[in-house]
This record gives sequence, structure tokens and C-alpha cells, in this order.
Amino acid sequence: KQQEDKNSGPKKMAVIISTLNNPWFVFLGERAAAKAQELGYEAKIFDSQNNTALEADHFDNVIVSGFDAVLFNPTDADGSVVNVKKAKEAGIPVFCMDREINSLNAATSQILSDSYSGSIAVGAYFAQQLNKKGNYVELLGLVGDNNTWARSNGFHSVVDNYPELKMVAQQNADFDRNKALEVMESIIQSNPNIQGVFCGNDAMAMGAYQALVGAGIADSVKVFGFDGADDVVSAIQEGKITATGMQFPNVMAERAAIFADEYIRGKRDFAQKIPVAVELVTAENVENYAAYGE
Amino acid sequence: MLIAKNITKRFSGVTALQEVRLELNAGHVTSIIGENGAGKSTLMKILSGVYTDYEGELLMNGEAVSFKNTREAQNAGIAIIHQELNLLPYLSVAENIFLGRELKNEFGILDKKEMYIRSALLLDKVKLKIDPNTRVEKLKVGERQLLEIAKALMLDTKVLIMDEPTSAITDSEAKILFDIISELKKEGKAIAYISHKMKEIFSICDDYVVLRDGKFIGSGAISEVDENQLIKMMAGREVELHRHNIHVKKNDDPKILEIYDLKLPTFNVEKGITFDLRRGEVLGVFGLMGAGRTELLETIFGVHTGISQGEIKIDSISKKINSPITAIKEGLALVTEDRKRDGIVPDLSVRKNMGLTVLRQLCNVGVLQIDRERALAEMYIDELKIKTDSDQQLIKNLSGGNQQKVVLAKWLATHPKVLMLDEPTRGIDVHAKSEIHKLIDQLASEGMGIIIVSSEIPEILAVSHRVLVLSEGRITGNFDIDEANEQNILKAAIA
Amino acid sequence: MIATATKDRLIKLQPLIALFVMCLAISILSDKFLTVNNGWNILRQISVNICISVGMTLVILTRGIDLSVGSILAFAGAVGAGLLKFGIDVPSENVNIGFTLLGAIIAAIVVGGALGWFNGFAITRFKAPAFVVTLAMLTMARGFTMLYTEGFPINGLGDHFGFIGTGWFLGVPFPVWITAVVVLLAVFLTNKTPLGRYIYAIGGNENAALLSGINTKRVKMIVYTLSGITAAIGGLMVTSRLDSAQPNAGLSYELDAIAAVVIGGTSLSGGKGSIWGTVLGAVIIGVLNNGLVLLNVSPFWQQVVKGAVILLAVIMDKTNKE
Amino acid sequence: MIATATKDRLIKLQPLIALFVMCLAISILSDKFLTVNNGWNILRQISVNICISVGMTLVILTRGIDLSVGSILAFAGAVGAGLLKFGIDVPSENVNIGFTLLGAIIAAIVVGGALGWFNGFAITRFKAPAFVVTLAMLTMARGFTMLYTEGFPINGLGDHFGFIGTGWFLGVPFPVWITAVVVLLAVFLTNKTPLGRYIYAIGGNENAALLSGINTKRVKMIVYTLSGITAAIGGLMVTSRLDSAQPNAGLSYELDAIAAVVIGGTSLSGGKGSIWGTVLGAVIIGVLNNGLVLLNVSPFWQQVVKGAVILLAVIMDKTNKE
Ligand SMILES: Nc1ncnc2c1ncn2[C@@H]1O[C@H](COP(=O)(O)OP(=O)(O)OP(=O)(O)O)[C@@H](O)[C@H]1O
Ligand SMILES: Nc1ncnc2c1ncn2[C@@H]1O[C@H](COP(=O)(O)OP(=O)(O)OP(=O)(O)O)[C@@H](O)[C@H]1O
Ligand SMILES: [Mg+2]
Ligand SMILES: [Mg+2]
Repeated sequence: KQQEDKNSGPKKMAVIISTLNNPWFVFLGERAAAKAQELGYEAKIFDSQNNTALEADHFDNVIVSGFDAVLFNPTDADGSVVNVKKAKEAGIPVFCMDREINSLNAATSQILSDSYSGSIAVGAYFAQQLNKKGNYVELLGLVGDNNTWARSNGFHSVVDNYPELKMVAQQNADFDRNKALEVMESIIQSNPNIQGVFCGNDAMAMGAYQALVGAGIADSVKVFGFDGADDVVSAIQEGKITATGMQFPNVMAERAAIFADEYIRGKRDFAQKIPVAVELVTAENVENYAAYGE
Repeated sequence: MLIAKNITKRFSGVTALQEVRLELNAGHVTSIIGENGAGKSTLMKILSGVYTDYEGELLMNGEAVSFKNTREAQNAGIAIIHQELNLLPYLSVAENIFLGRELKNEFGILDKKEMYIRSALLLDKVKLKIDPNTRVEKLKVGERQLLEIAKALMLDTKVLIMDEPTSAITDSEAKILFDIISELKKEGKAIAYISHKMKEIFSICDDYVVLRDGKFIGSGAISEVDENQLIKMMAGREVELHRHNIHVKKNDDPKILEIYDLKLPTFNVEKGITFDLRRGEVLGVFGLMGAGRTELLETIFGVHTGISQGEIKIDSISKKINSPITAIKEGLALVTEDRKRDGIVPDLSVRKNMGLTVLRQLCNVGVLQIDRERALAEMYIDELKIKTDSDQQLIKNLSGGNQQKVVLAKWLATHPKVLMLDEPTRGIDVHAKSEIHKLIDQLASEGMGIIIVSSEIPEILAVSHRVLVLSEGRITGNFDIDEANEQNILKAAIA
Repeated sequence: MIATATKDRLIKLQPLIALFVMCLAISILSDKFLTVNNGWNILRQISVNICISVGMTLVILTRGIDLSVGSILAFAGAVGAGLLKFGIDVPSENVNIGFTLLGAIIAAIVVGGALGWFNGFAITRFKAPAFVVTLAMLTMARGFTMLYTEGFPINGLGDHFGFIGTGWFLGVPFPVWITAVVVLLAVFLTNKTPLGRYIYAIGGNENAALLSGINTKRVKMIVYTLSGITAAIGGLMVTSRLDSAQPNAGLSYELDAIAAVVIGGTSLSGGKGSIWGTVLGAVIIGVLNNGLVLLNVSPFWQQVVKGAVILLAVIMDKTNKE
Repeated sequence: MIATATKDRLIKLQPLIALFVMCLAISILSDKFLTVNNGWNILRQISVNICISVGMTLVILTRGIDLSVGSILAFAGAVGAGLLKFGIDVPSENVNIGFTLLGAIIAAIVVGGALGWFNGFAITRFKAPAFVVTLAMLTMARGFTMLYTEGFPINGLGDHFGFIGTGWFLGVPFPVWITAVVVLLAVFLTNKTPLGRYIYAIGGNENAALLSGINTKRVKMIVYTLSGITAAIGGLMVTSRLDSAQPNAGLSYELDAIAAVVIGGTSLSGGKGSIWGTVLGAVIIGVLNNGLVLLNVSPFWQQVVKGAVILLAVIMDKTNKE
């Protein structure tokens, strides 16, 4: 049924993004849309607002309005599977970006940022920088979000091997800079003696850093983030932030758009998973990186 | 049938009733008499299960009873028509009548048809010609009062309490009520009747109970006392009732308010209302329920802008009054008919309610001077003899009559040229009423022009220099006080 | 009289006309809008919101508010999914109690009803403002969800369970059936039963209702319990549709539900309004969301347009009522 | 008489007592709680909420509600930051208008006031329910923010601007000064000016206020404008503190603000309450948030505990009032 519509007008790609309330995802979405347009498609961005049910609505709407491909950043590894399957049944290919879905035959291809291994790298560097001992704080993202836990678990899989590294506080700050600042301020009150802070994303890292500055202990505490946002890249240059896990949203976005284009042109054999490594950015190598890995 | 013994009731701080006793007998109408704030309503609320925390004892047919809520009192056969109307504006008449005791069919589903039919019958009984499906918000105060009566009649009661049922209705509707009362009396029901209208008390009641300041003062058969004795018991001293000694008005006083061809929004008339008011003149306005009196005052006061037409001159200058704000600026004041809805701000204190109309005058460089406001409040509390423990008491805790005086004070504070009073003595005790009459006279003699709307012809006759009669949005009578009497006024009202 | 009656009826039709105008505009701009598929699509999408909004309508009619619906939805969904998949472990006895599909569904609804009941209890027993009580429940129930799921979604609930949210029955999506039943029951309740009458009465003038011998506390308890139950039904639909109970499900659904109620003409100060109005309000929001997507409005502009249209709808409604 | 007065005063102190008990409990569990540093810390953190809540109190006193404060906060903050950093480009003239610090601050406040004014305008002019109007504004202002920032934060605003949120003045954090001024002005407004009295009167009985010659529409417009302004001030504080205007700043702040107002004893049905009560409510929430972190309560449990404490605070307050 969908086939008949496809002949009229320019072909369309839908870019469904988990949330636009975070610049990283805005960047991902806009890159994907830009690439699709560059390839001659109409592109439209959907904001799932971190809500898998809303994402399901988007998929329904995409199917009804006859899009030809979906460049997809899922809200949830499991919850999004049905949505992708629905699109597949309707004959629309789905290309996952950044985040994985737990199914090997639903998406046409998944171009993934490996948060888990990325945070292992951050964790290893963290342990090294703290000389494998001392007190540290972890700021989590949204408690019910699986990226939160992928990053936290990756980090802990390394750090927990060092018994002298002691986590004195673990609090959530919802990936939000202001909340991170406030939570960190309070944590400092009860734990002034800390050596490191691991944050689930860069916005929280900046917030935590500002709290440390406010308390006058920024020099003695090392802050670690994740994402590779522009302010953190420059903060690493300035020695404010110690390290972050750089993801490459542009690489993922563009590759997804190119794959979709190839699919529409007839190619069918895509690798199910294409990992895009998360690279550790530190003071030593920061000059090689720009924001979001551009 | 129902006996209350040694009832004491306290509100945080205030003792509203102290060791009061009361006896209601089958086939008798007992009048509960007392000044505003004497505790009449409070006592009735105890009898009907509204207040459950009191000291003392209730005996029903000789058995001690205590009601946990109004439903239990109803089931025991006690129904009450409250002083404050308790209708639900967004529900229909029928729905209101059957509220809490809906008729259901065997499946527990509402039997709307049956309720409609029975409502229609009840409405017929109180001579209300409205469709039971009308929403109550569309009814006027008077119609609502009749509806409350109809609602109470629906219950199968042994004791029926009526707390000022006639304060909002005109004599003709009151007559319907009295007929109903005498019928109920014949059926052997006990009736408690509260009213500030002495004439009614003497014509329909058998017994009386007098309360003063929450205390029991006396009781007996109505036939054994006269009006003056009762009033003396209520007030605790001799009260000189103020009648017909109004100051003499000079006919060449300047006109302060002239109304030309004013058409009221809800009436479709050819010729609008035209009249004038002189300095120092008291103009009484009479009409039956729904005649348009309230609407007339509201229209003059700028409430119905855009939907009414006509010309208003103040001090011989034509004015465009398009809101109460301009009306007040031009020296008009309106004491509204529905105190609860339009008059008071319940959660503000007596003082703050009084200051509301004149706040700017109480300011110094934009800052409120609380002591000036307090002085103002204390002056009026004193002058109008308002019964309140302090100017900081919330107005909602005052008795109805005292609330009315606060509203009056609020308007006197603006020193209006023209004071319009819509049913100003509704629900006010004889003593206070005579004080208000005296006040009207005094204000007029100081040069204020006063328009007073009332449903009581005697009141109109007692205070006015001139009487206007309204019917269906038209003027059907305009009498000088010398030629006005009950007959010609009534005749004009039904014209 | 007759003129007024027609006018009254016309005024009631206002929101319908707003909806119609909106549909017309969208269908001129997009030929995909007026298709059968898209119709089912919209209906399926608004099912959950309608379901919650029905409960919310009852609460608001009594002059209350229920902010906790989103969290209760998440918790009930998680409990249903968890019981279905894992049952209950009784460590002391070393036993696991399994749950059938029906058992899990009932349990989820009971959980939703219980939390709603608790709202009603706190509100009536302690005379606490509904806003704060249900705000506290919003936070608590979200916490329960996190504790129960440990922050991870519960997945793989099987096709039988999936039918609730994705199945078709007699040519109509199953969630639409469920919602239709909920709506009809609520319409029946509000129009044909004493309880419905009491709900309106309490919202209109609680004191008067009390003086008429209505057990206002009990009615309120029932109403909040029902709101919890409709939230739980919504939770089951969401969970089934995604084949996954998301700990973050239902975030800020309370605002959508209240918006549907208010756009549908129910007054937040209670006593006035109807279930059908709410359904209409939810449809307006649903059509708007759908239309913005079909018309390819960018997400940032979408918010502006959505806000503006909602504003217009209400203004149109109000100016015509004067 | 005197007994009642003391009792009344005691009842007013109820929330204070609740706060005291909470502080006592936390300080027993953590010796870090009762330190000067932590005191400033809490005060700085609640500054923004107090600021917004003050405007919200005025709105709620008139029986309104303002859901748009969080979005207005974000937009005003973004506009302030954007103007300060980039000025305004006038493409036709090929000119860029730069903004001084003061200019940017004033512009942000004007923007906040304008959006608030629009709320008030829509509410009074079209008699539309405040809930829907401000809900629409919540959505629209968020959209404006996204459009203005294109979804990315505006960073690097300089130390002068940073002083607003992070500076110290006479040994007290600067944001605390700002908030203190806002609170004192509002206290003055509500207690010592006709406008304040009108606000209470409108909330208590709008009809009576209107008939007493109060320009109710104007008062409402002012109140919503003030709420927009306090939200904008909050936005400047947040932006300055983070040295960054975040497009998603202020998400769901409206709930926190309303919670502070209601916990502080202001009734949602208008006419009753006070600014001091609101400050107290905000302090209770702030201390609670701080305490939960100091005690390192797990994020899963935090929400449950927070909800329960809020519930307890309100219940305690209410049961003692009976
Ligand atoms: N809820 C309340 N709180 C405090 N005081 C109250 C309350 N209700 C009544 N009172 C006080 O109790 C006293 C008796 O009031 P009540 O209403 O019974 O008077 P009443 O005799 O019916 O007067 P009226 O003729 O004006 O209706 C008054 O002084 C009143 O101020
Ligand atoms: N809200 C309303 N809805 C419908 N009709 C109304 C409304 N208000 C007034 N009316 C009608 O306007 C007319 C004039 O009413 P108005 O209140 O002026 O009468 P009144 O002489 O003051 O009588 P009352 O004894 O009831 O005070 C009546 O016919 C009444 O039915
Ligand atoms: Mg009374
Ligand atoms: Mg009248």
C-alpha cells in the first residue's frame, strides 16, 4: 500500500530523535537531517521527548505519511524494538544511530556509539588519574534511562576493581547542568574530601565543575564527563575538566543517512552493527578534537 | 416533639449559644426570635445535624438523639431550610430537589422521568412556574428561595425548620408559603420559624422563644405578648422604633441624578425608564419579584454596559457610566442584593472589607496607612453598632445582619452623592432595621440622594419621599409619599 | 426560549467546530490526513490520554486535581509487566508465585486503584489540598517504579499481553475498544447514577452537597480511586504497546490530561463539564499533534504552533460564549 | 479571646515547626547540615525557586495559576545571554547592536514581563482559563527558546554577568540579596499597597471586588506580568550561575513553585495566603532536597522519601488547623 505513494514527490527521510532537550541530540538530529537533504531527500526531525510511547506515535505517523526511511535514535533499547518492527513490517528501513536496540533483525543497520566501552575507557583513565585511590562522587543521569546505566556500569566495571577508590556519594542529576551544580554543591558539604567526580554527561560535568569552583576546590578534584560537548572540549584544553568520552554524532548521523540512501537505491546487505568507537579525550590529545568530534 | 436542653456551642473563642433550651410541638409553629447574631441559626444547625460538637441534649419524642450528620437528622424527620441558600447552580431544578435522595429504578439507575414529574408537582405547590430542567443559576434569588422551600417539602418530615425563608421574597410569594405552613400545621408537623418580620410572626406563629447574645431569654404563647414586649426581650431594653418621622424634603433642591429612557437588558420595552432624584430625597422602588429593580440599579451602576441604552445625568451633566469604577467616581454607590455573591469578600477581615472602596484615600504616597483604615473601621463599627469582636474578625464569621452593616459602611466611606440600596434590610433584625432607616433619613437630611429597593411596602412607605413602582422593566407607578398606600402601589405593581 | 436553546446547543458545538476547522485546514495541506489508516492511527495514539483524562474529568468535576496519573501509570504498568514476567518471589518459603495474564492485569489495576485511593484518603481525611497530595504521590509513585524496576525497563511480555495495546478486534484497534468502554462507563456513571450526580454537586458547592446529606468524603475517595484505575489501564496499554514497561513512562502526562479536560470545557473550579467534552479535548490535541507531524512542521516550531492553536481553541470557545 | 489569638499564632507557626523538626532530624543524621557554608548553600539553591514562587503567589492569590514560569525563565535567560554575547543583528542595515550588561538584563526582564503580560491579556480579555492560557505559553515559550538558541546552550557570558549568580556581597551570596529584595518588595506590595489588597479581594470574591470599583482586569494583568518578571529574574540567576543559558532550563519548575506556594499555606482557590508562607514553603523544599543529598539517600529512594515528607508536612499542618 505504501508503495504507490512513494512515486510522487521527493523521497522523504524521518529523523526520530530521543530528545531535543539536550544539545548533543539536537546536533545528532540536525546532522542526520542535513546529510539527508544533501543527498536529495526531504528530511523531518521528530522529538520523542524521552518518551517511548511518544516515539511509538511518531512511528505510526511516519508509516502513515509514507516516509521512505527512518534515521532513528531510540529512547530505549528494548521499548523501541516494537516500533522498529512496525516500520519494518510496513516496508520502511530503520537505521539506528548512537543508541542500540536489543534486536538483531528489526533495524536494517545500527550505527552505534558504544557507551559501555567508552565509559570503560573513561573509567580506566579515571583510576589512573586518581592513582587508584581516593574518594569520588558519581553523578548519574536520569534514573530510568538506559544510557545512564550503560555509562555507570561501564565505569564501575573498571573502577570497582580498585578497593581503595571509594564512592562517597552517588546521586542523580538528570543530565541537567543546573541540577548537577546544585547536587554537587550539597555533596561537597558532606564530603569536602574528594578527588574525583564522574558524570554521566558533559552538561553535568560542567555543573559539577562550577560547584567545585564555588567551593574553591576545583584544583584538587578531577572531573570526568561523557559526550564531547564544545564547552567541555575547551574546558579540557584549559585544564578544568580532566577527560571526557568523545562520541561522534556527526559520523553516526551521516553514515546513517548514507546507508538509508543506499538502501533506497537498492542495496540490501548492511552489517547489523557498526560500532563507532567512543574516544577518550584528555589534555594530551584534546587538540585533535573539536566539539562532537567534528 | 423535639426538645433541646442546655445547648452550648462555642466557635473558636466565641460562645454562640449558652445553655439554651427550646421546645417544638406538633401542630405548632414556634417562632425563634432574636437580634442578628443572637444564635438562632446556630441553634437550628444543631437541631438539624450540621454541627455535631456541642454540649447539651436533644430529645425527639422523649428519646435522646444525637445526629452525626444531616442525613441522620433527615432520616429522623428533621428538615431545614437554611438562611443561606444551598442550591447547586449548575444542576437543574429537579436535580437540586432530589439531591442526596435520588429516585432510582431497580437497576440503581436514576429515574429522571419520575423525578421530573414529581418536581413539577412540587413546584406547582409553591406556585413556581419554571421547567424542572432549568438550571438553577438562571433563577433569581426569590425563585431560589421558593425552590428551597419546595425541596424541604419533598422530605417526609415531622419537624420543619425555616431560617428566614421570607427574607428574599415578596409578600405575594410569602403568602404562598404561609398557606403551605398552615397546611403542614394541620398535618401535625412541628415548625420552627425564624424571621425578623414582626407582622409575620404574629400572623402565623403559635409560640415564641427569644434568644439574646446566645442566651435563652424567654418563651411562651404568641397570643400572650405584644410586639413591644417581644422587641424589648430581644434587645434587653426599650427600643424606640423609628417611623414616619422623615425629614421634610424641599422640592426645589437640585436634581442630582436624572435617568432618561433607560432600557434594561432583559426587558424588551418601547419606552424606557425615566425618573430623577433630588438632593436629600429618598426614592423608594417597589416591584414584584423579577420586575427589574435589581437590574435598574445595576444598569445605573454601569454593570450592564453595552447591552443597555439610555441617558444618565449626574448634577445635570450627561455621563457615560460604563463600569462600577466610573460609577463610583461619579459619586454613585450600590449596596447589592446578594450579599454573599456580590457584597463581601468572606476571607478578609471586617476592616479590610470596609476599606476596599476607598483604599486610595487611605494612602500616603501610595502606601496604605493601616491606622487610618483602622480608624475608619472603628468609626463605622461604632456608628452602625456592628457586632464583632474586633475589626480584624473575618467577615464570614459575622451574622448576616452585621455583614450587611459592614457592606453599608464600605459604601458610606466613599461619601456618595447617590446611595442605591437593594433590599438593604433583608434578614436584618427589627432593631437594626430601624437603625438603618434612621441612618437613611440622616444621610438624606445631610444631602445624599437615596434610592431604596425593597419588597416590603411598609418599609418603602416608612422611609421614602417618593415611590416608584416597576413592572416588567417599565415604570407603572410614581407616587408622592402623601398619595402612596399599599393598595395603589400593589395595583401598579401587577399592572 | 427556543432561540436560546438552539443558541445554547450551538455554543456547546463550539469546540466541535474548532476541531472541524482544524481538520479541514490540515486535510487541505496534507492528503495523508484524511485516510482510514491515519484515523485509526490518531485514535490509537489518543487512547491512553483519553483513558487518563476520563478519570481526571471525574476528579476535576469534584473540584479536585490529580497530578499523580503519569506516575501511577508507570508504576501500574511496571507492576503488571513484572508480575507477568517474574511473578512474586517469597524468599522465606523459597516459592515463586506466578501470575496469569489476567492476574497480572488485575493486579496492575488494583495497584493503580490503591494509590488513587490513598490520594483520596489523604485528601479527605486530613483535608490536605489535592494539589499537594497528588504532587507528593507523583514523586512517590515514580520512586516506587524506580525501586520496583531498579531503573531498567521490563521487556518481552509476550504476544498475549501485546494484544492489549496492538491487537485488532472486529476491525478496530483493541486499545480503542478499551478506551471506548472506559468512556461509555464514565458517561453512564456521570449521567445515570446518583454517584455521578453527587460528583457534580460536590464540585458545584461542597457545603450544599454536605448539607443535602451526601457523603462527600466517600464520593471523593471513589473519584480518586477511579482516577488511579484509569491511569493503571492507561499504563497497561502503554506497556503492552511497547512490549516493555518503561520506568520513565507517563512523564508529565498529567498536563496533557488536564489540558484535554479543560479544552473540553470542564471548569477547573468544578461542577461543570462532561466526559464527552474531555474526549473532544483529547481528540483536538491528538489531531493537532498528528497534523503538525503530517505537515512537516519542525519540532521547535511545533511547540510554538501547538501552544498557539490551543490558545486559539480556548479563546474561540470563550468569546463565542459571551 | 487572647487564648484564640495565641492559638491562631501557633497554628500559623505549624509549617515552621514542621521545618524545625525536619532540620533537627537531618542535623542529627549529618553533622554537615548545620554549618554556615551549608546554610548559604541552601539559600543560594532556593533563591531561584523563591523568586519564581513569589510571582506565583501573587497569581494564585487572585485565584489564577501560571504554568509558564519555567519556560519564561528559560527564554528570558536565553535572551539575556544571547543579547549580551551576540547583540542583535540587523541584516538589512548590516549592523550589529551590542548590549551592555545592564541592557541585556533589562531586555531579559522586559521579555519575561511581556510574556507574562500576554498571559494576563489572554486571560482577562478572552476570559480564557488561566490554566490553559499559561499551559499554551509553557509550550510556546519553550519553542521560542529552542528557536532562539537553536537547541544549543549559549556559553561564556563573562565574569560580570556571572556575579549575579555566583558573586558575594557583604558576606552574603548575591542571588540571596536579589531574592531578598524581591521578597521584601512583594511583602510590601501585598501588605502596604492598594494593589496588594485588590489582589486578595479578587481572589476572595471577584464579583464583590468588581462591584467595589476595582479594575479587576488591570490587577490581573499586573499580576501575570509580575510573575513573568520574577520568572525572568530567576532565569538571569540560573543563566549567570551556570555561565550558560540552557535551552532546557526551568523544566517543570512550575510544579516546584506551586508546591512552595501551597505548602506555604496559600490556598489554590485564592484570597488566602502570604509571601512569607511561600518563602517558608520554598525553604522546606530546599532543606529537604539538600538533606536527601547530604544523607546520600539513594536516588531510587529519594523520590519516595521526598514525596512522603511533603505529604507529612501538609498533613501535619492541616490536622492542627482543625
Ligand atoms: N463559623 C463561625 N465561626 C465563628 N463565629 C461564628 C460562626 N458562625 C456563627 N458565629 C457567631 O455566632 C453568633 C451567632 O450567629 P448566628 O448565625 O447563629 O446568628 P443569628 O441569630 O442567626 O443572626 P442573623 O439574624 O443575623 O441570622 C454570632 O456572633 C456569630 O458571629
Ligand atoms: N442571570 C439571569 N439569567 C436569566 N434571566 C435573568 C438573569 N438575571 C436577571 N434575569 C431576569 O431579568 C429580570 C429582572 O430581574 P431583577 O433581578 O432586576 O428583578 P428584581 O425586581 O430585582 O426582582 P428580585 O425580587 O428577584 O430581586 C427578571 O425577569 C429576571 O428573570
Ligand atoms: Mg441567622
Ligand atoms: Mg432584586
